[in-house]
Formats: sequence, structure tokens, C-alpha cells
Amino acid sequence: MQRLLALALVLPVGLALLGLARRARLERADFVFNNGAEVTSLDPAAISGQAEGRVADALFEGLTVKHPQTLEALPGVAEAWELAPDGLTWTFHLRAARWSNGEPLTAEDFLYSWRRLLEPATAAPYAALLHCVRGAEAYAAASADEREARWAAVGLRASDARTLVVELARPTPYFLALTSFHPLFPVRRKSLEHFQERFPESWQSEWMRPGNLVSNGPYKLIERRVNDRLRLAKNPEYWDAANVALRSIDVLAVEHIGTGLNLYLAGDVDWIDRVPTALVPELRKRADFTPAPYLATYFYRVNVTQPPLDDRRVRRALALSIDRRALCERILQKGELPSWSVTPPSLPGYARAEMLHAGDDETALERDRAEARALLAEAGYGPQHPLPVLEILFNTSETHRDIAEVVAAGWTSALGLEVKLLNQEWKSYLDSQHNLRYQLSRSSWIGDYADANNFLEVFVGGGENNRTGWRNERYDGLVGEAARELEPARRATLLAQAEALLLEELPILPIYSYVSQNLVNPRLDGFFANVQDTHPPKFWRWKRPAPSATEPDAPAPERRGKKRAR
Amino acid sequence: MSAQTASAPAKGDPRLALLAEAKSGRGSSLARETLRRLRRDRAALVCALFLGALGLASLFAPFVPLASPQVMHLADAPRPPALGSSGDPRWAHRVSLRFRLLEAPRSREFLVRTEQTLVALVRGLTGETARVFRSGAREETEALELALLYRAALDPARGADLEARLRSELASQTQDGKLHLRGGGDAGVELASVSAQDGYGALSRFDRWLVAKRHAVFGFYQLGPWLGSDAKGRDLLARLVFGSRVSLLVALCGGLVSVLVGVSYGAVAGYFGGRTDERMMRLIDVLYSIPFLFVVIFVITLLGEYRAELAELGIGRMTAFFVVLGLVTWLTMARVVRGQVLSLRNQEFVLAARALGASHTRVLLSHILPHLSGLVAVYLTLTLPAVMLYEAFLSFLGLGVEPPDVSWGLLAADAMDALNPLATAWWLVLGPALFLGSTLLALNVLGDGLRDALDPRLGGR
Amino acid sequence: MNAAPLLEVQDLVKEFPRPRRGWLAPRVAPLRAVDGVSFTLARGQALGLVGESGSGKTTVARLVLGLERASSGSIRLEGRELTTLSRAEWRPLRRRVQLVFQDPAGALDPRHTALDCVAEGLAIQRLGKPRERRLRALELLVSVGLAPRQANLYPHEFSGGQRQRIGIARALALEPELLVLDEPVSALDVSIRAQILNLLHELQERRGLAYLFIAHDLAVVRALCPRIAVMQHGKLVECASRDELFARPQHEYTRALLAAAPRAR
Amino acid sequence: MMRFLLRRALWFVITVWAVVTLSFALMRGVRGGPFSSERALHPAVEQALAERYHLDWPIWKQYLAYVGPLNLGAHGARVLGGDGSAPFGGVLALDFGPSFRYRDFSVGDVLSQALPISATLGALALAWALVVGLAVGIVSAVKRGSALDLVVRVVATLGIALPSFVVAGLMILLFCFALRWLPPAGWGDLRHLVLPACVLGAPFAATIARLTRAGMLEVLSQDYIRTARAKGLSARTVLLRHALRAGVLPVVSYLGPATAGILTGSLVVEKIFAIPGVGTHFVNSALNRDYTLAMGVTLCYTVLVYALNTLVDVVYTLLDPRIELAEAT
Repeated sequence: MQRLLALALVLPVGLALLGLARRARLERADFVFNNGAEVTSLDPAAISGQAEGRVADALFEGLTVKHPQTLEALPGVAEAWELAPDGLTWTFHLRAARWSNGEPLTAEDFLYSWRRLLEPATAAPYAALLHCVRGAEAYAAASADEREARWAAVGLRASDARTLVVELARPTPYFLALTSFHPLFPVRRKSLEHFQERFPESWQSEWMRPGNLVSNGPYKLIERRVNDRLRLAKNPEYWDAANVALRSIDVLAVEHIGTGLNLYLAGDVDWIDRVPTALVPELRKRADFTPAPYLATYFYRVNVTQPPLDDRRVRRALALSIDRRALCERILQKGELPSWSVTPPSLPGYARAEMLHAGDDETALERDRAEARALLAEAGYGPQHPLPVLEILFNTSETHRDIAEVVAAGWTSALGLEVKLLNQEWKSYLDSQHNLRYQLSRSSWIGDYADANNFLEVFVGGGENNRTGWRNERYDGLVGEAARELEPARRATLLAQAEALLLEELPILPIYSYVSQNLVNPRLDGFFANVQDTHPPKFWRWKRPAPSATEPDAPAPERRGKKRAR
Repeated sequence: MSAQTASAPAKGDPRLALLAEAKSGRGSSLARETLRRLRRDRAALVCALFLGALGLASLFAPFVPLASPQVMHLADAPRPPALGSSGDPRWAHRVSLRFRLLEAPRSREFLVRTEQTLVALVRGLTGETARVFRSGAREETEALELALLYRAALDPARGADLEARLRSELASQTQDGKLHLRGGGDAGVELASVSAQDGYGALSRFDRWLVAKRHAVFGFYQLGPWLGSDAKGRDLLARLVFGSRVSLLVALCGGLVSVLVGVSYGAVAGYFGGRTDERMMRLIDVLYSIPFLFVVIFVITLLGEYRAELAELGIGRMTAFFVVLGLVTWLTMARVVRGQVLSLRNQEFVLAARALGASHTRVLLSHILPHLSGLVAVYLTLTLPAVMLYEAFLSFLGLGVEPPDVSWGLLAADAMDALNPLATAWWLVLGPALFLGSTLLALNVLGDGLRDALDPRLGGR
Repeated sequence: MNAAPLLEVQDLVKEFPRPRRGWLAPRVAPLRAVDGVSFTLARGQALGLVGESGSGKTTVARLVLGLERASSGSIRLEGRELTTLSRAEWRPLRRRVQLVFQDPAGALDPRHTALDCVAEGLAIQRLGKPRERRLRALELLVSVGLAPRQANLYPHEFSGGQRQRIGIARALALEPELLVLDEPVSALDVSIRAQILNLLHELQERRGLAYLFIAHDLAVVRALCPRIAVMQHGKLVECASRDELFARPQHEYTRALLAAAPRAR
Repeated sequence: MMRFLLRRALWFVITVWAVVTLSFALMRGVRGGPFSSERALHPAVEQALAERYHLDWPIWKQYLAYVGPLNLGAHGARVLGGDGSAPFGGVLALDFGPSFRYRDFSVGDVLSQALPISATLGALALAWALVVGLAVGIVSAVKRGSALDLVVRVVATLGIALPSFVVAGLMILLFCFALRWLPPAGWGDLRHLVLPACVLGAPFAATIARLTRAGMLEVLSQDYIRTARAKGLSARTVLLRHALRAGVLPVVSYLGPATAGILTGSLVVEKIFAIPGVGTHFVNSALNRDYTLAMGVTLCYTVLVYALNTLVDVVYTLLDPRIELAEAT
């Protein structure tokens, strides 16, 4: 009996220790950051999220690299480039770069990778980015048999191993920025084909395993534990290896925001990219928390296909009655800016349009709400004929819920509406939005590159991301015209006109512009707040130790045991 | 005499005396014995009383003079507890009529008369007696606020024309910009604004009635933030009391399902035994092996989809919740009951009933089920906490109740966020922990007491 | 009157499957609790069935009452075969055959009053209106020697002997022709034992009941039963009149029982 | 016993089949696909993905391919378009397919990484719960009615009453930030497991303590214990040799549900402590509509719960010979 009990107790403990022994222990990396979620893939063509992008930026490198602060294009694999006067032909001069296995990287690699991106079988979410290249869209749309023949017509060519020529179909001011974006990173043809042959079923995952993955970025993949971490180590074959300071980086996949914060505060993590909203006032007192404007907008989508929201006046009344200032100052608190536009502020070379409103002073809201009441009355809604109950759909999240509560409370008190909240978990929410099974739905859009077009083309009639049922030919015309326009200033004007129209029609109710919420070890150098909230790992380095600090240049691997003054 | 001939006793039948005599003796049933023993268990008694009080508080929550559980005061949030404080006298569920005094009141009496006149004016329009708040010291009173209990019919945002009626009424009693005061004199008064704040949102008719009663009894008195307020400045005590409605309801419904389904299933399986039993128990094993979270996500998703159709049937997310949680909890109940029935069914009194020709239904209903009551009661005191914790667990995952509803689980999940090394709002942890902890503790102690009371062997020791 | 005897039991066999011991043990032959028992019982007669515990007496009682299903053999009540009857077919017959249990504490539902216990049979058989049933039950309780004011007490408030009286009253409520008494006195104190036996005797005289009286003790049945059957290991080893049996026991086991009896008393 | 196990095995197959089918139906029944995201995919891309994961097949074919009585992949049954080289695929061949969300991994990869971690955590938590629960329960039963008993009961009840995430938060504050003894989260060495295991085991320790106490009280009042005492056996011997054996029976039967509870409870604990176990996948896969991973995780859960319940039944019989397995089922 006792023996049995003892066994019952000893067995699990023994198992536990065995289990642990199986895991090779990892020393703490030079730099650890929390990526917020397990990356869905390492394949630069297959990914679309911000978390995935960070890892891809470390593992791969495109023709150019973004400046960590200004985001301007710095030489990457290309050491120089020029744009022909027609504004359509780019020529990139590649340096003698190498893959992480030492093999040379050539223009052919880019041709292969970009063609792969266009190939429907790759199922690349960002394939459409390359449609600005001449013939690319037609190539992607062609059937499998015709595609080979059409390739010749695509404006991509390697005039020699070190020169890549790209002919665009239309002027694309942001094309150079795209070359530092992960969909356009090169992947190694030989690797893919090798694993495709060896593992016809599972090659998609085989070629990316640690040890198998050949990449060209400043870091290479050492270890990958699902939902735990990615271990990256400096790539000695990288052309600029001399300037890569960190020897190793750990990318954690901690989802719970509070846990991430705990890890940061305990010194186990050096950078977290989001913080609990409730703690923002406290965090703002700290030097290591520096929220900065970020290329993203928070808004409510309106399903314009159903009454009463098919009435522009009702939508405007709703848009006017949102207490944006209270939301930003009291709920969000990170310095988010009330927004009356769909584009974020600070887009270079673009003067954004705003929806008409009374102003930004203290009393403006009351005037706006008075107008809103008048609008509703004009639309035929009033005490005798109240608006039907409205429903705000949002995906399960504390912040979205808070925002929805404030918005709903505002509509109730200002307009006398009855508002219900409906939260759905992420996938159902997307499904509802996609199939227009909602009335009002919380949404946001994050810019992939700093250009107004990226925000405005979303609402073109019938677009996959429109999801409001709204269609306006004049708007579509303006956006289309802007896309064809060569003159940057004129293009910006056209886009601003389109935005103004959108804000008159209001298929979306703009609410605020995001700020980034990085909490970063102040000793980290080469990390800057910027509008895209993108932080190329190549530039990260530890600051020289302050005279009083006892710790070495890079944090010692086992710091946790020591008590740390923080 | 044979049984068939047992005739109805006629008047004067001597057998009637027998009946009368039988009535004089009254046995003490097991249930009564149990109650008696339970009454001796002081701890269990206290717990039962506590649970009763909690149930009452949650049932009559709108009657309790609490702050609004929904209205946010973002400016000074979160606030630490202020035990014993009293809150803002102008509580959040009101319609405010602000009158500006055009000149400083000449005397106290004059001010009172002005107030009385205005109150009468408002009473004439609404039939209700408003409560008056002065802004500024008596001599410098600039404005008077007349507060009424919130009613949708008075809410200008909901289309009430109170303001217009008030203005015209005021105008009719005004001459040269001066309002005639009752009891003589006149004063310069002008209506500044009419505003309304609905502190409760959607309430049932019963709850509306309770709010009115609260107003009648407590007036505008309300408790201060005894347990502090949360990150959005909502009163924690109010949220806990209103949250108890959801939590207790979830627990009760989960418990009810587990009793109804679990007991009948377990009793049938145990009573018939053999192959029936084997199959029914294996089915339970199968169900046990289905992770309930899966089902919950599925049900909640489905609910989101067919919400319009289901809402017509009166099925909301809460109902689904109850069902799902009940479905999870009946399994254990069924197992336990079945075990008990297995041993009961071989008792001689069951055989005796069968020998008398009792049907299965009769045996089950009258000889088996009554014997399960104790066990079921004990298990219920274990099931209810489990259901409440499930609810908390789902709230943590964001699958719980939807705002503006609150539940203890939701508050506990909020508390988790408050537990951080930067700025610990300890009271946000303390509140839910106190309520959840004491309720579950009470349930457990009551369960222990019940078990001891049901088992006389343990009673003496 | 019917020519067939009231109860006729022939080659009655009851087997219980036995679980195998150990993981790979061979199949075990089922346990034969009752092995080819035959006897008859006439109207108004009393038959004693005696044997040590485990000899299968109680199983015989349950078989006769239809509470267990016989493996083979037949049981006839006035010529009507009982072993093949369904539960529903049995119900009306319950009024003719009743059972008194060994353990008066376990045989009464602790959640029913004495009155409820006795009235239950009437309710099941749908005899009379509720009020009449109560009255009838009350009369029965009085007739077995309980005070009317005790009728609403619960079993745990009675003594062992009183409980057995309730058990008997319950069995009598349906006015059975045959009463199976499964060791009705063995759980009782010696003094009470005599009272109950007297009661049984008196009832038989008054109502002309037939008894199948099961006991492990020859002395108990001697007073009540003119005929006695002896069981051992599921088999009926001897069946004879009381005088015959006591004077000239045929079977060795009977002799052993006889030898043990005086010493036990 | 053999028959018992065989019968259990049969039911096991039925259970697994039922759970696979049910979860398959549930997963496909809910709206939202695995590839939907904030940024809608181009229809061609969606089409390509659907083809890669065979989501363009009719449901029955997907089901058959998943369960695998007919291997419908490239090597599948010829009738259904395969080359007929392998009869089985899918679950029958222990192949759960590729994960939809973690595109670089198969479900097998994910599970083989996550299961040992969850198992370690769960085993530690259970061991901890057993040691503490039994000890506390015995002491509390022996000293029934004492102040110690009262304290133990209150603490045990609070252990059950507080949601584990609140307990976790408190412990992190205390041990990680106030005392700085342990890391607040993460996974790598034993120190990372201390807090999660404690938090996960706490409610079970409390329940075990309660059960042990009740069971011991029951046993201690019985005749044979009094007899044993009367025989002059030392209190300790009586307690450990006689009373404990019968007294822990309720605990043993609780171990089945407890294991299921620990598996479920680990969802929250793993989330808070950032432990890369199965629990995280449990929630995420369902929320992400990662069909294959969700079903793989569910299946894991089913197998574990079922196996442990059977084990508990066997242990129960070993401890209490009065119970025949046939009846204990």
C-alpha cells in the first residue's frame, strides 16, 4: 500500500525531471523580446502579421533596409539603385551578398522569389503588392499552362548576376519602400527544390526547420520551440556582419499581456510591444515607455446595406456623437489622437482630409451632438419614431469592449439610442464582418507602407477589405485616377479628395489613430520609435555601460538570479 | 374482512376514533432530524444565513442603496476603498433639472420658498417630488438642481418633452422675468438645463419597481465606494452585488441542470443495473472525455450567429451559458447518484416494495429518490462552486458574460490585471476574492454540515 | 376449492454466475444456490424451511416471490406457473403471496411512517380511496399490537420487535393466502422472538394463512410448522412432518441440526 | 481483469471515434475559416490555400481522409483518386495532418513539443496536490475539531474558492517581485515550474484534503479500526496500515476527474506563466479554427482522460478487493 502510494508520488516527479532533462537548456540570449504570439510561419512570402514580419526582418534581407528611425531606404542586398526618368524602371545593383551557407546571392534569386510570390500556389497574402510590376497581375491571373509563356512579359529581369531591373506598370511612389518589406525578400531556390523533392508532402514545413533554413539576413535560425521561443544567432556570412552587434536574440511568444509585462519588469525580456491599458498612466511616468504615433487607424465599420444605417445622415449623426477626446484621454491614455480621418496623421507628402466637425475644443462635442440630433430629426427619427436598437460588434478584447461601452454610452445619452454590444471571438467576428452580418463593427487598419493609398484603396467598391457594402463610383474613380497619376502632388490631391468623399459618406466612423506602445530596455541602442513601428534587428546594440554599472556590455546570460534594482 | 371491503367510514364509525388517535402521534422524519442536527451545527447555520442574505441582496440588488454598477467616473479612477463613506448624494440614476437663480437669495426663508415653488411646479408636471440640491453656500446660491428618479419618460435624450413643458409652465407663472413664489414674493429663476443619467440601463419590471422602492425608502442616499472603484471608476461594491446576480444564477441553473439530468440519469442507470448501467456509464465516460471548452466555444459561436432567432425565443448568451455549464456538471452528479442507487436498490425495503408489486417508477420515485436528497445536497454544495469557477475561467478567456452585465468571474479576471508590480490596486483583488471566497466557503461548510447532519453516526462525535 | 396445492415447487434451480479469480483463470462453474428443490404447500398449512446460512433458503423465498428469476424448474401457485410471468402479470398475484423480511431495520423505508409502509401495498394494488387505505392500515397496525398513536412514527423510532410487527402488518395488508417468512425472528431478542411467534401463530389461526417459514434454527419452526424441510448446500435433504423429523431424522445433516439446537437454546 | 481491460479497450475505440467525429462536426460547424484574417486574402490565394489543405473537398471526403479508413492523400485509395499505395492515413495512421495556423509544423510536431511540457507540469501539480492534500487531510481528520483542523479547512476551502488566475497573480507578486525568488514566467528549467505547478495543484490539493479528511473520519469510526486499536497496535500503525488504505479510496476515485481538471486548468496556468504546453493550443486552435490542431489536442485530451480513468478503476480495485471490476466499471 505505502509502496503503491510512494510509487504514485515518485513516478510523476521522476517523469517531470526526465521531461526537463530532455529539453536542452538555453542560455539567455543577448537580447530577448516578446513577439506576442507564435509566428505562423517563417516563409517571407506566406506571412502577413507584424510578429512574423519582425522575425523575417531578422532572418532575411531585401534589396533595401529601412532606416530604424526615419524609415528611408538604406542599402540592403542592393548597394545602389536608380529610377529611370520615366518613373517606371528601377535598376538595382546588388552587392556580393551571400546566403547563410556561404553561397552567393544573385539577381536570379530575386527573380525566383518574386515569381514565387506571384504564383497562386504559393498562396501569398501579399502577392498583390507586386501587381505594380508590368505584366505581373496578368501573370498571376493566367492559368497554369499559360503562365510560363507570360513570364517573359513580366517586367522583371536580371541583366547580369548582380543587376536587377524592374519595370513598373504604373508609377508607384512607395515601390522602394516595398523592397524592404518581407514579401519581397529572397528565398533560396535550391533549398526549396531540394526539400520539395525529398518531402513531397511536408516540404513546406521542412525547409524552414532550424538547420534546414538558409537565409540571407543578419541573423539565422538556431532553435524553434512552438509557443515558446525562436533562438536567432548572428549570421557570420551576412555582408554587414561586422556591424551586427548582438550575438543572439530570443523571440518569445508570450500572449498574455500581463505576463509579458511581468517578464519585462523582472528583466527576463528587454522589449515588449504592448502593455496593459490600465497601467498606461503608471507606465507613462517611466523613461522606457515612449508611445509614438503609429501608422494605424481605429474606426467603426458601418454596414450601409441595411436601414437605418443606409442613411448617410444617421451615420454622420453617429460619427459626430462619439466622445473621441474622452476615449483617448481616459480609456486609451497612451497619447492616441482623436481622428476625423481614415488615414493616420504624418503620412509624408499627404494632407489628409477630415470629416466636418465643430472643432477640437472642450465644447465642440456638445455642438457636434446638437448637429447630430438635428440630423437624426431630419432623417425622420425622433421621440415618436426612435431609431431601432443598434448593435456594435467587436472581437473579444478588453479594450475594444471599453471603447464600445463609451461609444454606446455616448450615443445613448446624446441621441437617446438603445445600443447593444456583441462580442464575438476573432474568427466569427471576421466572418460576420466579411458577410455583412453586423450593423456596426469595430475595425482597424494598419499601414503596410507609409502611403495614403494603402488606407484608401481598402474602401474601393467590391474590395475584399471593404466589408461595409459601400460602393461609390466617384470614389473608385478618384482612387483609380490617383493610382495612374505620375505627379506626386496631384496624386496626393486626388487621394485627399477621395478621402474627403469617404468622410462625407461615412461607411466608416473614424475614431482615433494608434500609437505604438513599446516598453524597451533603455540600454538598447538602435531602436527608435517610428510611424511604422518597425524595428530592424540589424541595428540593435547595447549602449556602452554607464560608469557605475557593473554588468558587462551585453547582459550576462544568467541575470535572473541576481537582484536587480529596477 | 377483506381489503376490498374496506369501506369509507361512516359517521359514528368507531374506527374514526382510531384515526383521530393516530393523528395525535407525530413521528420525526429523517428530514426533520437532519434539520434539527443541522440547526445545532453553528457554523453551518451561520453559513446558511449568510447565503440566504447574499441571495436576498442579489435578488433585491436595485433596492440596496448602492452606486450604479455601470456609470464610469473616469476622472478619479481607480479609487481605493472608503469603508463607511457615503456617496455622491446626486446618485447616478436621475433626471436633473437645473435652475439658475438670477439674483442671490435674499434670505434663507426666501430660498426655501423658491425651492418649494419649483418642487411644486415639477410635481405638477411629473407627479413626483424632486429632491433639491443647492450649488454654492446659502447666501450665494446660484443654481438649484432638482433631481428626480430616472424614468425613460422624463429623459430628453429619449424624446421626452419635459424641458419644453417645464419652460412653458415656468413662463406661465412668471411675470416680468420673476417667478411668483408660493407664500408671496417673487424671484428671478430660469431653467438652465434638463439632463438625465440612466444608472442601470436595461432592467426588468421587477427591478424598476425595486429602484422606485429604493428611492422611496432611501431617497438619494447612497453608499460611497466602500470597496473602492475599478480602473474605469465604477463602484466595486455595486458591481459585486449586481455581479452576484449573474454568478449565483449561473451557479443555480448549473446546479439545477445537474440535479435534474444527473440524478435522473444516475438513478436510472443504477437502478436497472447490468447492461443498461454499463452502457449508460460508458456514455458518461465518452462525454467526460469531450473537453467542455470546445463545446462552450462552439455554443457561443453558434449563439452569435443565430442571435436574432434565439433572442426571439428568449435565449440569450446567459441561457446558453447555463445549459452548457449544467451539461458539464451533471456527469459527476450522475456518477455519484448511480453509485448510491446501486447500493440502495439491494436494500430490503426496495425488495419489499417490489414484493408488494410496486412498479419501477414507483420504486424509483418513492423509495430511491428520497434517499438521494442528502447526497445530492452535499454534491450540490460542491457543484455550485465548480460552476462559479467555470464561469470565472470562461470570463478570463474572454468567453464569459457580456457587458454591461457583470459577474464575479469577470471581476476576478479584472483583478488579475490589477495584480502587477507597477500599480497594484489591491482592492480590486480583495473584493471579488472576498465575495467568491466567502460564498464558496459558506457553501462548503454548509455541505459539510449537511453531510454530518445526514449521517447520524458522525453526529455524536 | 382448487384441487392443486396452493404452492408447488418442483426441481427449482437457481444459479449465480461467479466472477473469475485472477487475470487468466479458467471459467468457473456458476454457483448453484438452489439445486433441484421440490416441495408443496397446501392452503392454510405451514412449512418450515430450515438450513444453515448460505444453504439457499433466502433464495428460495425470493424465487417464490418472483424477486429473482429461476434458472430452471417450476413454481406453481394453485397450478399457475409463476417462473415465466412478467412483472405486470405478477402484480395481481402479489396480493396472494407476501413476504416478511429477516432484518426489520432494513426492510422498512426509513423515510416512510409506519402507516405509509403498511398502506403502500394497498396503494400499489389500488385498493380503496386514500382515506380508506389509511384506516385499513391503521387497523392492521393495531391488529399486530401497535398503538394507533404510533402510526405516524418513523421506523427509527421503533424497537426491533415493533418494526417486525410493522413488516408483518405490511405483508398482511394485501390479505395474502401465502406468507413467506424469511427468518422473521432471527434478528430479534429472545423475549421478543416469542411475542412475534405468538403473533404469527395467532394470525394463522385467525386468517387461515399458509406459511413458508424460513429459519436456520429447528427450534423456531417447531412451534409453528407441522411440516419441516431441511436444506443444505442448495439441496433439500429431508422433508417430513414435524414429529417424524424430530423423532426419526433421516439425514445426517438434520441430525446435526437437531443436536445443535438444544445447546443453542 | 483481462476481460475488463478488453471491454475498456473496445469502449475506448468507440469513445475516440465519437470524439473525433463530434469535434470534426463542431469545428466545421462554426463559422469563420482558418485563413480568415483582418486583411482579407485575395480569392485566388484563398483558393490555393484551400486546395493545399484539401478544404475544397466535400465534407464527407475530408472526414474520411481525416479519420483515415481510406487514405485520400496522394497515396490514397484508387477509387477516390489516390494511387492506392497505402490503405490508411489520417488518425488511424497517427497522422493528424499539418497545422493550419502554424504552417511550419504538423500537428504531430506541435503535440510532441507541447505534450511533454504539459505532462510534466500536470504530473508535478498532481504530485504536489497529493502530498499536501493527503497529509493535510489525515492530520485534519485525526485532530478533528481542533483549531488546526479549522484552519486547514478554511485554507483548503479558499484554495478551492479562488480562481487559479487570481492565486497565480498573488503568487507572482509575492515570489517574483517581493521576494525575487522565482522567475515570473517562461519555460526552461525547474524554477520555471515551481509556481505554475503550485497554482495548478492548489485547488486539487484542497479537494484532496477534504476528501481524505472525510474518508478518514468515516473509516476511523468503523469497528475494525477500533478492533485494531484494541489489539494494541500503535496509533501510527493503525492509521497508516489500516485506516489510510480505506480512507484514501475517495481520493483515488477523485483522481480521474482531477486529471481532467488539471488538463483543463492548465489552459489558464499555461497562459499566465507562458508555458508552451498543450493548454495554450487548446484554446487558440479552437479560436483560430486550426481544425487539425484542435482535433489533435482534443484527441489527446480524450485519450489521456480515458486512460487515466481506467487506471483509476484498476488502482481502486487493487486498493479495495471488495470491489469487483465488473461492478466498479
